[in-house]
Amino acid sequence: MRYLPHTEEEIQEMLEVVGKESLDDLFSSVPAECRYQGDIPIPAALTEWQLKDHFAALMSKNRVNQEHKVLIGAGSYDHYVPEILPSLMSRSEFLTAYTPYQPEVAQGTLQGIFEYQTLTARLLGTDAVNASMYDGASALAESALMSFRIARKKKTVALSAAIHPHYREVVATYLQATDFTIIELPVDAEGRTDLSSLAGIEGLASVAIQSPNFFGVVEDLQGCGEKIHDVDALFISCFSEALAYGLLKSPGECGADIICGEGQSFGLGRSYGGPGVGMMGCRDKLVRNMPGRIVGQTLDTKGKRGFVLTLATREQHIRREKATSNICSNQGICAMTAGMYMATLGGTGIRQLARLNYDKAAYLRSELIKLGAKPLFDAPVFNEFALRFPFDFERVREALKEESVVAGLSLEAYYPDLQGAYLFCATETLKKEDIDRIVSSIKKHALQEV
Amino acid sequence: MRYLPHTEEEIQEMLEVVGKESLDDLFSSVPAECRYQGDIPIPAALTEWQLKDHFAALMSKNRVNQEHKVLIGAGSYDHYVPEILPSLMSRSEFLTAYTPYQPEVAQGTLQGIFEYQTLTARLLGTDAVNASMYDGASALAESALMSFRIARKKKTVALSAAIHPHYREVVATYLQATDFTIIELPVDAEGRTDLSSLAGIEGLASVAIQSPNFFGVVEDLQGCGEKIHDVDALFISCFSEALAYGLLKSPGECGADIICGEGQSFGLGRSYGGPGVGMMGCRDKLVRNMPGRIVGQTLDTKGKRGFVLTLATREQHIRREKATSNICSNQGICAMTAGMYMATLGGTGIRQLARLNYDKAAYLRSELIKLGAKPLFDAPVFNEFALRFPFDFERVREALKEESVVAGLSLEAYYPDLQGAYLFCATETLKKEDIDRIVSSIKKHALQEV
Amino acid sequence: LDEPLLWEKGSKGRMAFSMPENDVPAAELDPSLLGAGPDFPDLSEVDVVRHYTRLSQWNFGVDTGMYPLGSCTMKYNPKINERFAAMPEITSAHPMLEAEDCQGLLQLQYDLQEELARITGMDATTLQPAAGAQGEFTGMLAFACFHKSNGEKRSKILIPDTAHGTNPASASLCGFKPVSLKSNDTGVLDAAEVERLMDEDTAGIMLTIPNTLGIFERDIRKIADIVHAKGGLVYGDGANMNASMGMIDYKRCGVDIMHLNLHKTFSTPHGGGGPGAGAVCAVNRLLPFLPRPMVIKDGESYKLDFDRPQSLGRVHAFYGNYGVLVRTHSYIRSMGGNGLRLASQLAVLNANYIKAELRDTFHLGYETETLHECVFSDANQVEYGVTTLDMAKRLIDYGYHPPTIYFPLIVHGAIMIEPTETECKADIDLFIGAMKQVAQEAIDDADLLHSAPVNTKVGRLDETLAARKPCLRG
Amino acid sequence: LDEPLLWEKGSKGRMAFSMPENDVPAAELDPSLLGAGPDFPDLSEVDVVRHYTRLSQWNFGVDTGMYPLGSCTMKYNPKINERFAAMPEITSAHPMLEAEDCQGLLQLQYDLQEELARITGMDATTLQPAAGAQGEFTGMLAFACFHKSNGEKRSKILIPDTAHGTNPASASLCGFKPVSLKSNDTGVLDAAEVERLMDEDTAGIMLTIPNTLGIFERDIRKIADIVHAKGGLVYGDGANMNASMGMIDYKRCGVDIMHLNLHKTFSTPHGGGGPGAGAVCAVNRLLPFLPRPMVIKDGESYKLDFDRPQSLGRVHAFYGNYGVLVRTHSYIRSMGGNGLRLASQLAVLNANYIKAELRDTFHLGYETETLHECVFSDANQVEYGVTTLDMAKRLIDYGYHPPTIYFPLIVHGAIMIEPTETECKADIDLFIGAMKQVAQEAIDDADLLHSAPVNTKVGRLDETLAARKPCLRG
Repeated sequence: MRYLPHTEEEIQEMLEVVGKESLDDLFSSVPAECRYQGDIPIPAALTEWQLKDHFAALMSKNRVNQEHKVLIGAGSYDHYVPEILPSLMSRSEFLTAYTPYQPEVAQGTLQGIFEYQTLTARLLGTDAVNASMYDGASALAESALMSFRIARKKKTVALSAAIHPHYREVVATYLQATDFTIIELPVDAEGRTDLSSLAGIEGLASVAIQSPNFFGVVEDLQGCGEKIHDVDALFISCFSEALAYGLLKSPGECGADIICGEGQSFGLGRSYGGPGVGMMGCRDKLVRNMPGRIVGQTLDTKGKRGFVLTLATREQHIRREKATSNICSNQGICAMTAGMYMATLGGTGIRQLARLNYDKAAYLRSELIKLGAKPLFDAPVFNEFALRFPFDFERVREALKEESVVAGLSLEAYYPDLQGAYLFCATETLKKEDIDRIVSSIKKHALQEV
Repeated sequence: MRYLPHTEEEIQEMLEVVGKESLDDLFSSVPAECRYQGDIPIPAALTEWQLKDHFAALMSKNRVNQEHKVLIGAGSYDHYVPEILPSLMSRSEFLTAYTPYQPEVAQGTLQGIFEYQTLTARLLGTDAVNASMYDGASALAESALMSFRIARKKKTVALSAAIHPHYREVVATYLQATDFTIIELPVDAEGRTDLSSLAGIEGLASVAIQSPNFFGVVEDLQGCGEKIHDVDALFISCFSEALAYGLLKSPGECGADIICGEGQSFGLGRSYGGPGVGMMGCRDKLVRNMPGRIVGQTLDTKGKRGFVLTLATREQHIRREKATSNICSNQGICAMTAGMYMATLGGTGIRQLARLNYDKAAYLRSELIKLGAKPLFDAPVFNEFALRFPFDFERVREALKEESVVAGLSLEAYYPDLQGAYLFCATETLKKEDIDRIVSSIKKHALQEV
Repeated sequence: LDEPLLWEKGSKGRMAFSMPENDVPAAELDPSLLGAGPDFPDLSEVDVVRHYTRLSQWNFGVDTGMYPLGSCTMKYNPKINERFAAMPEITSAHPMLEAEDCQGLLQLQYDLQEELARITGMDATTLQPAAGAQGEFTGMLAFACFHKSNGEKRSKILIPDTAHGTNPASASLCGFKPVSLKSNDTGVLDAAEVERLMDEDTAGIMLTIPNTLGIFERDIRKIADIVHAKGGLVYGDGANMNASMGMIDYKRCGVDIMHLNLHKTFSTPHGGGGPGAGAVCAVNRLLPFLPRPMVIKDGESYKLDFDRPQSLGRVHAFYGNYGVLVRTHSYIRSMGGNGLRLASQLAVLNANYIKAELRDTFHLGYETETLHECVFSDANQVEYGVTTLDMAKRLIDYGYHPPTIYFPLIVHGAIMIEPTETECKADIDLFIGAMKQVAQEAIDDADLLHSAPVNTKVGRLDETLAARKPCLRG
Repeated sequence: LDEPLLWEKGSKGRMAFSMPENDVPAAELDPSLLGAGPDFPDLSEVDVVRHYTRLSQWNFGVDTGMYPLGSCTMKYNPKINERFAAMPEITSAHPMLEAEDCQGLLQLQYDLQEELARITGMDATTLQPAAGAQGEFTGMLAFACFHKSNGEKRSKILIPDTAHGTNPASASLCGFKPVSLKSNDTGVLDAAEVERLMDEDTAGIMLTIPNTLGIFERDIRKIADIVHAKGGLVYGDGANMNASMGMIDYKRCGVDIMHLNLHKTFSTPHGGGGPGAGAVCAVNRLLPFLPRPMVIKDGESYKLDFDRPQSLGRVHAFYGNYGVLVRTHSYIRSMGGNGLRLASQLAVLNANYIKAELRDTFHLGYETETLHECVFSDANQVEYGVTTLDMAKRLIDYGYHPPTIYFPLIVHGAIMIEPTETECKADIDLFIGAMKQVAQEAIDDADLLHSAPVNTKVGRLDETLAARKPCLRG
């Protein structure tokens, strides 16, 4: 057994020192009625080579694979991952380390996370960012909880209906056993959140807006901020596509108090939904209410700069049930990777790349409109957009799968009133020639259908 | 340009310090008649992503790929490569280091090579091993040259005709501009080298035998050693399949003076023939005649153990044209990898694995004999064997390619008198079920043909 | 080598990213939405590579050496598992593909659900929670849903004083008020004490098995019966599952729902703080409450089952940390059932061997038999003015990651050692030697320990300063 | 962390290898052939992983920091190239596949042959030589074959005193007697001196371009004409090609055949001593003599051409270090023609910048204009009892790999600096600062330099002891 170093002789020697007859004897403190019966019914160990065959066989069962153009975003984006990222992040000193409880032997992780915090804070236009949450959805839930801690007696959070439906589900899950209430804010004809009802809501602790929202629509965050602050609520700004802020005004700049979202776009694969990284930040004055680990700068005994986990008094191992949250392990190396991705792009690069994404989606959208598709909304979009076709698109979409294209996501399951509408996504990975080919394929199949 | 860090401003600043107007000006010492004319006619830079597409497209043109069972050895073997090998050897501290001229910052490479030397010496049963040659072929050529240096006035080397034909070609290349002569020793009916003519050869410096030889036949090295030493020649023992010595008597034990061969089997891919690693070793008393870098143990100023390149007086940067050879860069990281492979197997593992290879080839051979194939030779074989079929095998072989099998190597191109004979190889990567499937396929196609 | 912060490097206009050319027309953009662009440093590829290479060299990982961090199960992380997680079929998979398009991905989840249920003895598994603490939270929500389905809302929960810090936090997130249960002087819970505190307003109990002293709660069946009798549920914290595989059946122990830390017991790497994965296994009567969706098998095919009306809902945007699940499945299949049991047995052997060898040097909090870890304290050393922290830092200079310290709270100056099964006897002997030497140094030269570590990039860091004047970004 | 030698670890019966079960019958085996089996240590996977992880940490690579090793061109090695070399289509490819089964593999070789010819200005390329020195040997054999084809056997060869050590060794392997050519006091060859020594028994000349002082041989055309007029050939040592891409045309210089170190100019990693690759480019009249086989294009398909009756033969068992060729092709296509030229220009800029900044501190051997590297000496420091070696070792403590030292031989105490183009100005400025500080330390505190390095795993090692009492294995 290649992972188990013990030889028979060593086991005997050690048992002797311990004063036990057999390995089984080591468990004499476990009463018979608690013992596992028989062998674990899992097949015998596979060799490394059988395991490779096993995974190859398993993954060959996927009808859609890496050869396909999958024009879906909806919280999980197809961006190029520079080769240096996996190559560096797989360095075992990063990968096989624990949470940096012992800072003297973890300065690599700590500096890396401090840099992630800094670049993310700059991206989002805010003061402080934590060392990561699980994902965008739980980051939003934690943001709502955080707003209740700050707003004390107020017990309601308003969520835009244009927030990713899964994120809203997770918020509902997190709040279900509490006495907090969720109110949903409708989407207007432009595809932006309608905030006109805010004034009438009692005990409103916070309002959460996603931008770009689930439909790809860029919200008027500045305007939202003003309206939300007008009713004395906290402004939670959320996102699923972090890259947008390479181009758009940052949420912090627009007045957001708490900012949260998903950082998967930054150097992480889609990996069937995880691991990504939940980003979360806030203004300085709110930081002691923020959940999650935070790395801070300090000095060592000789006055040398170093980094440590800090503000631990917010955390569960100090405050137990009074903690800001129960989060402990987070998405450490994903955050490091996101930091590295931002460093790889740089200020110059992130702007170019975000622009490229903007332009690609605009091109795809305009080409589809030429086919007769009607956009659901007219407000500006980033990366994603929703539309309806003047023909039975579901059949066309099935036909396109045979051509290695997954053409958009049907919105019906998420918004029953949006029957027949599809959400499309285009990123820098989609070449013009791909778009042209796909569009002409859609045209061909649409015509055939008639 | 991601690999070129200079910004326009930096270039200007630096040019100013240097006192030049432009980048072009830096080349004012190159006369116009030597200047490159125009642009290098190579297409514009590809992005990382275009490059991936480029390589994918290129490699998709191979009709045979990793999905095929390729039953060919002949100097390049299909063995399992444990995942830890590429994972550790790709660590940039190993991969991006230079030859360890500065031992204080290269103890990793130096200790790793010292360990490679040691394990290889133990494998081959000899005293000293160098830090690697380019491949088995050039190692054999260098061994012949080494034997001439030792044997002084003697100018002839005898090579077994059962040595890999390419290795013999390389020896011929190395000796063509010298006054040394090569004599070829025939193969007997058993498939072993016929040494009966040795006594009659004038000025015989050395005799080289490969075992297992090109036909997979295990030579009687002990007997060869006695006969070669009887005529006062040096015994060069060569190999293309290093794994055989997990099972067989080592060449050193059998009296070989110089031992050389290919170590590709030890954790290196086939990679269309390279990089592999040339292994070369000899008895202690001959070591100052051995070419190539060698790592030795020594002490630092505080008496601590450390490793350095040593015996450099043999080498070209000290002795220039009087050097034992011109070899300088060798196959450093391949040697490290081979050392790591040996460590991964251990004494227990290498024996088991070698045995497994022996058994697999024996099984394939016996199954093919059941189909009527006639072995060319009856002596024991390791991994490989040659035989003829009682039907037109070339057509069967073509048909098998459609079933993702490359069934053996036609020997005719290498030994014109072996028309219709094929050399097969089976290693641990070939499962019994694969063998059974292939054998029954051969049977099917052979019958169809009739 | 020192290495500055990212923004202390670079030069405007450099770029390490391979930027594609824009092959489509530039689209119009409302200038009022346009930001100034984030202030990131511009770096070349070699800048980035050297930066992170140097950073990595300041870190200590399992591949560097022994990491006897109690309750964290820092076992060896097999390299081959990384390869599977990096398969392009997996990294490219969008989570909203239709089920018929990604049967392989679904089957892996389904198989892993089954495997974990079999290993624990439980009936069903959800893979959604992204970490152990989220697993606890999920379990606590299941408690709440269960009681709600009975028309109840219970307000308290029993939590032993040996519990992980996350337990009370997770419970209180679900509206339960933690009631602390004292362990007795043998380090375990008394059934009588549970009997005394358990009532019909108490949702149940959270037990760590074995507990954070490494001790198996010998009265667990009795305790479970008491809790069940009052309509409560038993939660199992499986962070210490590495003691148990193939040896302890959690369902037979009376556990109703439990989480597993896949990044502990199942060898996925910790990544300096994640991603982990906190699968939750439950008995059938709690199955209806597990998160939505679950992967189910429908004839020969697999699908996501959203039709779970009593489900506690979704805890993750998609299906959890799938990449971590891939590594877990790979590990389980590399070990096989018997290999997993042997792993737990050897983990327990290693811990008991260390305990036997060090018990004369360090004070042992409890004499009770332990499984995969053991807890010493600095009681023998305080007289020399040396604390657990000093000894931990000194161990760094010997090339070891320190054990978990000052936890569990019930052992003053605790030193909690969990070697795991992947350490060999020779390395454990070296560690024992180092521990003894540190203890000797405590007697001979306390200052040596006070000033440790000395061989690291930085010396002891001022954590008070960090918290008092937070500098959280550059 | 220290780490013992492999055989100082382990325990009989362990195994890190995943051994397949034998699914076929055990075959008979003649016991007289059976050995005892090699005496290797038995290790677990974690033993092996930690061993090599620790070893790696004692090494300095390009990813660690600046590596200004003159004539070695230690530029950044792009990670993406490693991925291509590791493609399973490539690593699994058997070298004896029929041409129609491996068109992709052949096309890559063909394309690279063309690319290298275009970059140098030459007509044809062989990719077979496994290293620079084997490239030189191949070139010298081509000389011999060329003269033989003219019915001649020439016995001498002209080699400048600035040549790499491998040049005379390669020539003498082919039966040529090296005749040393002195460079003049500006560091270049005089055409007159070549004229004096070149005769009809001399096979030709070996020139390094630019030479090992970093200087371009300004009389090269004249020298080539002299050599050609006497029926000789001109060999170009392309180790310093990083100065030249897109700037110097070797054919126009009069070079007949030359080698390239793909692991220098074309960014493939050095691997601590290999594998490299030593492609050889030639003009058409030497094409017939290049090694067998060559890849040729035949209509739309590619094949191996063995039908080369005048070929010098085979220098490699197969086609050279194919994996290195893959990385080279990847690099060339990532850079494009203009990128390659810019790389050479910036390499020359960097070297000249260092030269300008350090010329007041260190003695410069020659005032002549240089390209990609520059050669200082310790002449300004000897008066303080400090040598080039001392300064080189001290640089290690500053976090740099030392420059090439004591080469070329014509500069006493040479310090040969080649920064390459992948170093940025800021890092070069730091290096310049370190060099100046070392020079200052030479004045202030020579002992500091004598005892350097101090921050490494070992101090200065006794190389005499190693050679006097060789211990070459454990």
